[in-house]
Amino acid sequence: MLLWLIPAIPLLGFLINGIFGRRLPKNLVTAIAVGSVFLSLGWVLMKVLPGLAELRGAYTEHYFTWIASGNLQVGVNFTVDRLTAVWLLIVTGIGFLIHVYSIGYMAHEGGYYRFFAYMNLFMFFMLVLVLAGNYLLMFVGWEGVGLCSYLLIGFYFDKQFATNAGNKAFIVNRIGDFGFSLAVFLMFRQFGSLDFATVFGQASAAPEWALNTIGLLLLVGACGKSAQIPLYVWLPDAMAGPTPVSALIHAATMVTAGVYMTARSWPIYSHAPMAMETIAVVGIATAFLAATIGLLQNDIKKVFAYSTVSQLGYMFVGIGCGAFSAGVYHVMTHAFFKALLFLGSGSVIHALSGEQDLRNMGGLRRHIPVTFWTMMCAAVAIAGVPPFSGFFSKDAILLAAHQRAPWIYWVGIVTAGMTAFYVFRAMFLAFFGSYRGHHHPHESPAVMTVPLAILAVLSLGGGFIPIPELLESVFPRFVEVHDTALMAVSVTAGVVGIALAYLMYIARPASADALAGRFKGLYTLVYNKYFVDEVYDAVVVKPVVNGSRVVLWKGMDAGLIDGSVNGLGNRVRGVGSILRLIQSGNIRSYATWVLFGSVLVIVAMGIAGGAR
Amino acid sequence: MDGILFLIFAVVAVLCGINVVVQTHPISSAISLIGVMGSLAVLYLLLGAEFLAVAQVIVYAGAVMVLFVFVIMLLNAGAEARKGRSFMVQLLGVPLLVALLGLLAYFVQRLFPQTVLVQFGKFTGGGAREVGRALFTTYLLPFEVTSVLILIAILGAIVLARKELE
Amino acid sequence: MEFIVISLIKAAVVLAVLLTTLAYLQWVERKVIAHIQVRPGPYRVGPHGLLQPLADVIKLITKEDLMPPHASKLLFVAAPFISVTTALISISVIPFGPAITVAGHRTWMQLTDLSMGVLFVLAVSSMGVYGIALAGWASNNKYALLGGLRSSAQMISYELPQSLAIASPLLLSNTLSLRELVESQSATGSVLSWNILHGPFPQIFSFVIFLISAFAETNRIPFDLPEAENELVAGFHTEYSSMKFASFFMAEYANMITVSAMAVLLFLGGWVAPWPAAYGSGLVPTLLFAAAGVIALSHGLRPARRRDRYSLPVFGIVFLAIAVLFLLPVVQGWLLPLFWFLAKTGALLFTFIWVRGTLPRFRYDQLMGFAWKFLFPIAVVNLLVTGLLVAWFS
Amino acid sequence: MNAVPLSWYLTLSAVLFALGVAGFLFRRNIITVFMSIELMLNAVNLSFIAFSYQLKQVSGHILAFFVMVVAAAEAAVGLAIILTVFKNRATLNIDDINSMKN
Repeated sequence: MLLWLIPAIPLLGFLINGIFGRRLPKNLVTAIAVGSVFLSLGWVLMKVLPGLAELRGAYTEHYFTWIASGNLQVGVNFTVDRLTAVWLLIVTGIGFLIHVYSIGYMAHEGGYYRFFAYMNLFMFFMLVLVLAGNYLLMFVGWEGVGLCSYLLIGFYFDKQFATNAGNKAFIVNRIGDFGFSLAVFLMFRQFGSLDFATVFGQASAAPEWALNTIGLLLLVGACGKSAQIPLYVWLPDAMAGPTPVSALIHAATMVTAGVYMTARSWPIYSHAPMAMETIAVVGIATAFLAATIGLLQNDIKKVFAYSTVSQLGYMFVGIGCGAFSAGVYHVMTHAFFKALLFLGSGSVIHALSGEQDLRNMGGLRRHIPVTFWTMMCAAVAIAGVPPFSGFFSKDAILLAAHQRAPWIYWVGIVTAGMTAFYVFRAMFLAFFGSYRGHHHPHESPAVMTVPLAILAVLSLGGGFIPIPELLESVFPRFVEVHDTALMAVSVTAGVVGIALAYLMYIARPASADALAGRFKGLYTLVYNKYFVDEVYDAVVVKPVVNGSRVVLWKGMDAGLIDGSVNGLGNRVRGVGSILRLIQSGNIRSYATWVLFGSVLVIVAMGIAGGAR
Repeated sequence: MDGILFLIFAVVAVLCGINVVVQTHPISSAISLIGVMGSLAVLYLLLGAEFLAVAQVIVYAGAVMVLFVFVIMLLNAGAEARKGRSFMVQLLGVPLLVALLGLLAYFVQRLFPQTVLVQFGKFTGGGAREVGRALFTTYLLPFEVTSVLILIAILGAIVLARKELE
Repeated sequence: MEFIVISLIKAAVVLAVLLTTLAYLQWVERKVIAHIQVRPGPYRVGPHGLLQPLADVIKLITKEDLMPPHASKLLFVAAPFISVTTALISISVIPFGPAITVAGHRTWMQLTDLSMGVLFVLAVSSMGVYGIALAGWASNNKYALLGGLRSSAQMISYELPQSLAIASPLLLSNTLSLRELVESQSATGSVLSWNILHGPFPQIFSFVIFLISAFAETNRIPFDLPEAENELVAGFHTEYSSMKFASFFMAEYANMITVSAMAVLLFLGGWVAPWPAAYGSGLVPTLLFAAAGVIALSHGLRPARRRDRYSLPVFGIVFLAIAVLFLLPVVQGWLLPLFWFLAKTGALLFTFIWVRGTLPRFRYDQLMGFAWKFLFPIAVVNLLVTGLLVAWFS
Repeated sequence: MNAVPLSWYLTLSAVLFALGVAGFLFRRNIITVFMSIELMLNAVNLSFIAFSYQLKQVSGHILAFFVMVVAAAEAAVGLAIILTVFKNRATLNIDDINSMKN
């Protein structure tokens, strides 16, 4: 099927734009960047999609052996099964829409070619990650998307906060990657191979402690990439990048890589109950915590960023409860509505010439109707209003959670209510009431609104794409009990959230501030994101920095090492003044040493039996 | 006939080689080096390496050494000054050199008995056809890599030469 | 033994003919240039100045042989030697005609055939640059040095397009031996199987490139920068006189002959007639010489000068005799190929002289730019296209 | 005197190599030093071709060919470097060129 073409075309686009982009006309840069992603999408639609019905197992293409060292054999293999296919469609499809959108969004930004080159590079790495047939190749894509994320967060590198955010994302991800690489090492030790097929084939026979350890280490990696507790702190800051980046990388695709990786590793997890449990707990904790923070954010992108973290938590709940297909299902619907929310907020920001604070918006409904209506579609989808996409996937996860542990279900329900509340709070603050800003809002060009409209349709109707049925052959069977009462509870939670938002921000706008005044302590705590960044700073960053400075630098380096070295050095200096003659800077002396060495080598070879 | 030719050109090569080392003026060294290369080309012919013999003359004597002569003329390099000294070289140079030559000669005599004789015409695998075939089949990748190397060398030379113009 | 004797005889014949040709080529050049400039040219020494070369030789031999002070003596003497030797050596592999049988001995009209003939000529000609460079260096004269520098840069530069231009017809003929090169072009016995017109890709471009580079390699106008008299007095041979000076001159003409012969062998089918003998190509020399004889005779009847009354009829009769000679079946077998080879080479030599009488000199930076930025890329593309087409059709 | 032992060729190669080394060690002119390197390369080429004769294989020729190509590239770059050094320091004496900085 020539699978390698799928990532290779964006790579080509990256190379052309990256190398020559500065000199190429803007239209050509656009054509190359968007065209390459379109070709990729086309290839997926033409080659992968039609065969999906027959594709029961995995289809693998081997290109060449990358590493052959001892019994470590790593090939460059691309594999497609139904899980991969779903991901390919999400990545290329959403990616294409966001590329199109970026044409309009980035039209007046400097570094146009650089942006698209990075975006294409990201597409390449993301597709490698998804197509990889072994963990090491997946790790290549994994690191690559991390790199692109770093580059794109720091896209406005002349702004201090953007570069700081980029660094933060990169460093936090390093912790996760460390876990991932440890997992890969352990896997090789345990199974002697890194190929999915081999590893999964032997997983059931492996000892449980090993599987648990591997699973937990993989989870550390997934936590880094998919912004779960405790490594979620980078994602909200990552909003410093351009909005299409937030939509593509930090909502729709890259951050779900952790979900993909854990879902892909289901044969390991299904024999590692402890790791599964941890995933579920981490997921629900993240979902709840991020949702509470999202309630009080004033930056429109920050609201959606915390929403993303929260929704990712849901996906992990799905995985952790054994409902892999539900998790994947939610990845897809989330990709639709969250990409739409981000692109829509980008359109709002674009309309207001860079304004991101919800307090300076309001009444935009009349100024930018297309954005408003499309974002409304996403909002109802994320709030879980039936029959829109978010309802189906979220419900599948919550039902699975109820089966596993009812408390997770109830926390999930509360989170769902909060989700509905903060999304509609943002919508109401931005689009209703009277305009509180100073700019003149203008609707975005068609190149931006058309992708919005397509995503709106997908958000509304995406729930009818039969992902769980499609993935039945991939994952172990998970029997879901359709409980209408539970379903009703979750719908009610959503509606209550919407209603509360309406009450507080439209019906009685003053009530929100009053409420904040009454619970001042709690408000401050949540408004400042539980001071997690500050705590991390105090507990991790400061000690490391200070420890490095005091213990390693002043103590070890300056005191112990320098001291001993200086003492020794003084002794050595006497000897060195003789030996320094060797390092005379005179080439002919050096040559003499070379000659001396070669004579020695010949003598040694003669002694060692070279002379037979 | 073979032996006489070998002796003539071996002697020429060694004499020219000595001349390369003892002449103080670089252009005399260069001319002597051309002499070495020319006699080596004849020895290549005796060993059945027709193509290499011609390539030796075209590439080494005809291109590389012309470049040397050109640079010597361009810089108007005179006879070298007898200044600067290296303790190492004076102390160890000659003994090491003698040791190297002695060891090499000893091992050659030891490892290659006198029975392997070189006769002109015994080995005919060194024509353009054979070399070309090997170059473009078995050694295709190294060949292509070398072409990249040459390209880089050209670029390097241009960059270096351009810098001095400014 | 027989081989050695025959080889010696052949070498002697070739050397004698070649040296005479060298001397008379200069006479021809002076005559042609003169006629281009509407002058009579050498006229006084012998009929139509035919003995002028002889006089020149005597003059050069008897001139004082100067040695500039502080010159590097050995190299100063060696340089013209190197020049003339490398120029003459290449003749040894050039075939003038097919195998012939003389007195029962069958031999080729060629001193020796190397399986690497083409590369051999390239190798030897690439050594020729040393003569000029060393002459410039050893003279201890700044003009000479500049001339030597210029010529080494120029010859190295033009060697590249020339080699590439040579490579393309080799792809068509699939051999490096000069003899087989001609045989590969004699398939139909007509002009269509010459490499210059031969499919799949006629080598017209590489012929032109070869010819242009040949002008530069032999330091001829319009590329005679190494001896540009209004800039460098006389360039690399400023300090040379007498026979050493003559050696450089001989080298230049010998190089011209070699290069023309190479062009004929590579592109113009060597000694092969332009169309088959069945259609009367064998009569061409007879007709040509007969026409020349008749013209000379008719001019002799109405002489413009007094001495022409005797010289022109003699020429006419000689020409007619040669015309008859070409009709003799005994000698036709080796005389006809020889005629065609010499005629083609002569035509190219005439082009050299013609260009000298017509074109002005290049400026130095233009000269180098022309080689690197125009000729070299075209030669590369030509080689690529040829290679692709040859691979496609084989 | 119709044939000589192969070891003679190798000995010649060793002698030439040693001469190259001697040139490298005892000459002070940077161009001569460079030429000594070329001499060593030539000596090694002779060995390659001699081995090729002994083994009746063409691979030694290929190696020698590559050595030539690399030597040509090296000469181009090396001489350009020598030109630059001369422009910057006005000396060709290798003993004077003993620091990386000006």
